[in-house]
Amino acid sequence: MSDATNVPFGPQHPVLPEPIQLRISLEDENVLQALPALGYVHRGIEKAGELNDFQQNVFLVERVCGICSSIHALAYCLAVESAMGLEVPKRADYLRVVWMELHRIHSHLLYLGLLAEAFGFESMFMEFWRIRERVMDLLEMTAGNRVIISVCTIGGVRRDIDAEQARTIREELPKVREEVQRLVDALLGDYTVKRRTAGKGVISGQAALDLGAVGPTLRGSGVAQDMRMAGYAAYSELQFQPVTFPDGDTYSRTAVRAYEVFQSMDLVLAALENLPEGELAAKFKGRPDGAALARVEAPRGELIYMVVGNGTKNLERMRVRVPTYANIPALLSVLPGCEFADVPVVTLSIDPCISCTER
Amino acid sequence: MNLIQKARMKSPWILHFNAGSCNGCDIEILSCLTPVYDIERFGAVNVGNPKHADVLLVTGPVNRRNERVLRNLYEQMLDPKIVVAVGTCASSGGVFHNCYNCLGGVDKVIPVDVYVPGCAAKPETIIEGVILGLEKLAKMPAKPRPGRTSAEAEKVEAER
Amino acid sequence: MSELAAVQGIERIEDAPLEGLLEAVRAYRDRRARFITATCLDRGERFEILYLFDEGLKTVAVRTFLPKGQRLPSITGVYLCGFLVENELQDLFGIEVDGLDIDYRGKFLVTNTFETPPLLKQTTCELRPTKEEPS
Amino acid sequence: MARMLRSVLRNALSKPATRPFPEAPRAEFEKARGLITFDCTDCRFCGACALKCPTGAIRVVREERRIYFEPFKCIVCGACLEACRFGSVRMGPERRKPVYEKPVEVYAKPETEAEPKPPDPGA
Amino acid sequence: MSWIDIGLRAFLAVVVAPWVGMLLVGLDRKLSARLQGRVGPPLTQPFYDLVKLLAKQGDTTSRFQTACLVLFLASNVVSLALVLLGGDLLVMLFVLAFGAVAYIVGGFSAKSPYSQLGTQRELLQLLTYEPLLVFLAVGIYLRTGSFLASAAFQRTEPLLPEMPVFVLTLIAVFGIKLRKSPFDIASSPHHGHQEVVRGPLSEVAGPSLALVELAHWYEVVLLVALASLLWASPLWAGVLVGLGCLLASIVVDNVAARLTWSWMLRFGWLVAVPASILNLIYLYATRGGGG
Repeated sequence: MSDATNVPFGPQHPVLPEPIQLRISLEDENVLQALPALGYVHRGIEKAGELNDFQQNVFLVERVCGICSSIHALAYCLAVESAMGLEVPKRADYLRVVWMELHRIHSHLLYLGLLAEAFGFESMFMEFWRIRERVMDLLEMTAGNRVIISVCTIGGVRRDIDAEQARTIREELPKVREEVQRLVDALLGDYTVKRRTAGKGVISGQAALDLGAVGPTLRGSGVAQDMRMAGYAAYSELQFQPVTFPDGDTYSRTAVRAYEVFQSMDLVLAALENLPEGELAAKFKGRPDGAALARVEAPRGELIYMVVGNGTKNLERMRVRVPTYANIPALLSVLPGCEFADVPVVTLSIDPCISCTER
Repeated sequence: MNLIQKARMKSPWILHFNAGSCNGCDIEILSCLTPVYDIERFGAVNVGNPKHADVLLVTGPVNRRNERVLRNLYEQMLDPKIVVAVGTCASSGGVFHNCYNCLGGVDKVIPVDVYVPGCAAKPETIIEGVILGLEKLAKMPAKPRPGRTSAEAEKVEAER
Repeated sequence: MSELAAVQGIERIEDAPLEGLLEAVRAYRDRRARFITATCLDRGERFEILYLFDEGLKTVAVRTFLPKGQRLPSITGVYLCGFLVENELQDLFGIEVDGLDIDYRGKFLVTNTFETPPLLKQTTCELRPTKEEPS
Repeated sequence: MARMLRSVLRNALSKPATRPFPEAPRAEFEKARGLITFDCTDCRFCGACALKCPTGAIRVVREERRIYFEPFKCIVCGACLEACRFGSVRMGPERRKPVYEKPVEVYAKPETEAEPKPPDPGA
Repeated sequence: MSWIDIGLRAFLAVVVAPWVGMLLVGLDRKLSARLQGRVGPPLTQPFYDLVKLLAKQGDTTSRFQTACLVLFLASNVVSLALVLLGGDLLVMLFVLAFGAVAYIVGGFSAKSPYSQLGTQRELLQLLTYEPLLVFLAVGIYLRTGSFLASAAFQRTEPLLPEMPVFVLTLIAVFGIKLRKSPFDIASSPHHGHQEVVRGPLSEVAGPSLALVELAHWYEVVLLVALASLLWASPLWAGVLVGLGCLLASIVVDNVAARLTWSWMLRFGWLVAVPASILNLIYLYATRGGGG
C-alpha cells in the first residue's frame, strides 16, 4: 500500500452527527491531505432573512443551529436593536445572560460527550449526556422547549424567570456542578484519554490568530480572547475572565470547554443573584433603517451578525458569520500528518457545527 | 404475531441521516440513546451503516446536494425498512419553507412512513415515532425479494 | 441607498479602490489584525464588499466597490483563511475571484443550478433549479 | 481510569437514570410549548396569526370563516399567540404525537360546526 | 470417552453452546448498559437481532465474502467442539486462526475503503492475540505434558495459581475478540461509532451478517471455555474464571477509550508477550514440581 487511498469521510458517517464530507487521502493510516466538501446543509438562510419580516427572522436565525440557537437569536436581536437604537431593559439583559449561559453549559456538555464517543469511550459519553439532561430540564422549565428555547425577541425577552424557577435553578446547578466536576476530573485525568488527545492537532497561538480561529479553539492555544469581554447584554456588570490553556492541542481545547462549564454556572448564579426588577421587553415602533454589526460569544466562538435595514419590514441584507466557519482553516491546517484514527477526534476538537457554517 | 414479526418489533436498527437540519433534532436523536431515554431498551441501536439498518431517521428539510445522498442511503437499506421524518423540517420544510436550497420535506424525495412533529422533536416523541413505525415494519411481507445484483450494487456504491 | 453610511458596531470603515485592496488588507495583516470575514451587498450596478478585521475586540473594515462583471482579486495570498468566504462569494453572488488558493469553482455551497446567483437582489423567492445537477 | 471505574460501579449499583417511558410518561412542564389549537368563538378571521407565522402553517380564509392549520409545518414558536388580539390561539403543554399521515386541521366558528367540512386541501 | 459421551459433548458444542453464547452476549449488553446507568436491552436481545437479520430481504453481500463468513462460522464451531471434546489445543488454534483469516480475506474482498482499512486493523489484531493464545497452550503443555484439552480438564489441581499472567492476557484476548475498548480498533460491536464504521463488516448485510452474529455467540463460549481450562476441576470454578474474564473485559471497556492499533501492537508485543514468556520460564523452571 504505497499509493494513497482516498477515503470519503462523510457525508453520512456515524462519527459525524452532521453531513460534512472530508475528502481524505491516506497513506497507510496517515493523512496526506484533507479537504472539506460543504453544501450538504446549506439552506439559504441569508436570503430567507431578506424575504421574511425582520421580526420573523428571530425564529429563523434560531434554527441556523439548534445547539447554539438562542445565541444566534441574541446576536440577531442585538444587531437589530443597535440598528434601531433600542434600549433593552436591564432585567431582559440579565435574563438573556442566564439563558445564554445555560445554553453554553448544555452545548459544552454535549461536546464533551461527543468527543468521548469519537474515541469510543461510550460510558463517558453516556455520563455527560445524562447530566446534560438536567440542564435541558432547566431550559424546558423556564423556556418551554428543550433545544430551541426561543426566548429572545427584538427589544428584550419573551419569557420571565419567576422566583420559584430561579430557586430551582439555584438549587439544581450546584448539584450538576458536583457531578460535572467528578466527570471532568475523570475525563482529563484519564490515561487513555490523554493518549488520544494530548499532542494531537497542535495549533500554536500565532497560527490560530493568523488562521482566524475563534472561541475555545483560540483560547485552547493560549490566546485570551472572548467576546464576552466586550460586555454585551449584562456581561459588563458580571465578573468575567476568559479561560485559556496554553498547549493548543485537542486536550487543551477540551479542557477550555470543561472549565467554561463551571464559569458559565457561576455566571448564571451571579446573574440570578443580581436580577433587577423591571420590564421584559422594550416597546418599539418603526423598522430598522441603517446597518449594525453584533459580535457575541457562542459556545463555539465568536458569532457575528450584520444587518442592513432599509426602512421597510424586510432587511436589505442579513449576514451571518459563525464560529465554525472561522475554525475550519485551523482544522485543515492540522489534519495532514494525523493518523486516520485521530481524524474524528481532531475534527471534533473544534466542535464543528456544520449547520451553522453553511446556513 | 409470529416470530419474525416479533423479532422485527424488538430489534430496530437505526440509521440517522441529517439532511440539512439545524442539529436540534439530531441532538435529540442522540439523546434518545443516552441513559435518561435509553432507546436500547427497545433493542434499538444506532448502527450508522445503511446496509445494517431497518429504520431511517431523517432530520432536516433536505437540500439540493444531499437529496442524492438520501436517496442512495434509502436504496442501500435492505427491505423491509421504514423511514421516519423527525421534526417539522423533515415533515414539511418548516421554517425553511422559503429557502432557495431546500426541497421542503423528506417526502419529496423518498416515501415517509412516520412523521414526528416538534421543533425540535422531543426524545419522547421520537421514541413514540419509532415504535409507531415498527408496527408498520412488522406487518411488511416476509417474502424474500431477489437481492440486488452485484453490478447494481457497485453502481449505487460508485454514486455514493 | 447605494452605500453604507455607517455601521453600528464597526469602529471605522476604510475605503480602498479595487486595485489598492490587497495593499490595504496587507496593512492589517502587518498590524496582526485577525481576519473575520467579508460581507457583500448587492447594490444594483456594483457590489459593496466589506472585509472585516478584529483589532483587540474592535471591529474595523476595509471597503471596496466591485462593478458587476469585473473580477475580484483574492486575498488568500495575505490571509489564507479567506478562501472559504471567497468561494462563497463565487457561489452566492456569482463574483469571479482571481488567484483563489483553494478554488471550488462555484461548487462550494451550491452547484450552479440557479438561473441567477441566489443572493442577488433580482433573484426572487420562488427560486427553483433550471437544470439537473450534474452527478 | 480509576475515577471512571468508581463512576461506572456506582451506576451499576444504583438505579438506572432511565425514565420509564412510555409506560409512565413524565408530566410536561407547566409552561412547555406544546399543542397549538384555535378557539374560533371570538375569532374575527383577521389573519394576523397567519401573517406573523414564520412557516406559513396557518391559512385563514375569511370568506369561509375558517382557519386551516397544518401542525406539521408548525414550529411552536408562539408568534401567532402573541399576534392574536382576540385570544383565539391557545397553546397547551401537551406533546403532539407522531402520525402516519400529515393532517390539516380545520377550525371554524362553533355555530358553523354543523355544516359539512370541505375536503382537506392538503390531504 | 464413550461414543455417548462424545455425542453428548458434540451436541453441547454445536447445539447448546450458541444459546449459552446468546445469553452471554445479551448479558454483556445488559451489563454495559447498567454500568452506563441505563436499563439496557433484554437478555434475549441477540436472539431477536439474529432472527430479524435472517428475515431481511435482498442480501447485498458478495457471494465470496459470504462464503468466507461461512468458513469463519464453521471454524468457530469446530474450535469449540475441539475444546469440549478434549482435542489438541494447537489444532484448535490452527482452526481458529484459519477462520480469522477467512474473515480477513472476506473483508479485503469488499471494495469499500472502510472495509479495507478495518480489515488491515483486523489483521493487526490477529497478530496481537494469536501469540498470546499460543503461549497459553504452551503453558498448559508445560504443566500437563500434553497439548490435549482433555489433559487440562482431567487435571485435579488448578493451573491458575501458577499461570497468573495468562488470566491477564486472556482478558486482553477477550477484549480484542469481543471488540471492546481499548481494543475495539477494527470494528465496534452493535454501534458503528467508529471512524471505519464497522470495518470488515461494513459491506456485510442481512442474513450474511446473521452468520457473523452467530459466530460471535460461539466465539464467546469458546473464550470462556479456554479460560476455564485454567481451573478445570471442579469445572464450575473454571466457568467462573471464564465469566470473570468476561466481566473484567466489560468493565475495562467502560473505563477506557479506544486506543490506536500502534498502541495495541506495542502492548501485545512489548508487555503481554514478554509477561507470558516470563510466566512460561517460571513454569519451565518448576516443571518437576507440578507434575
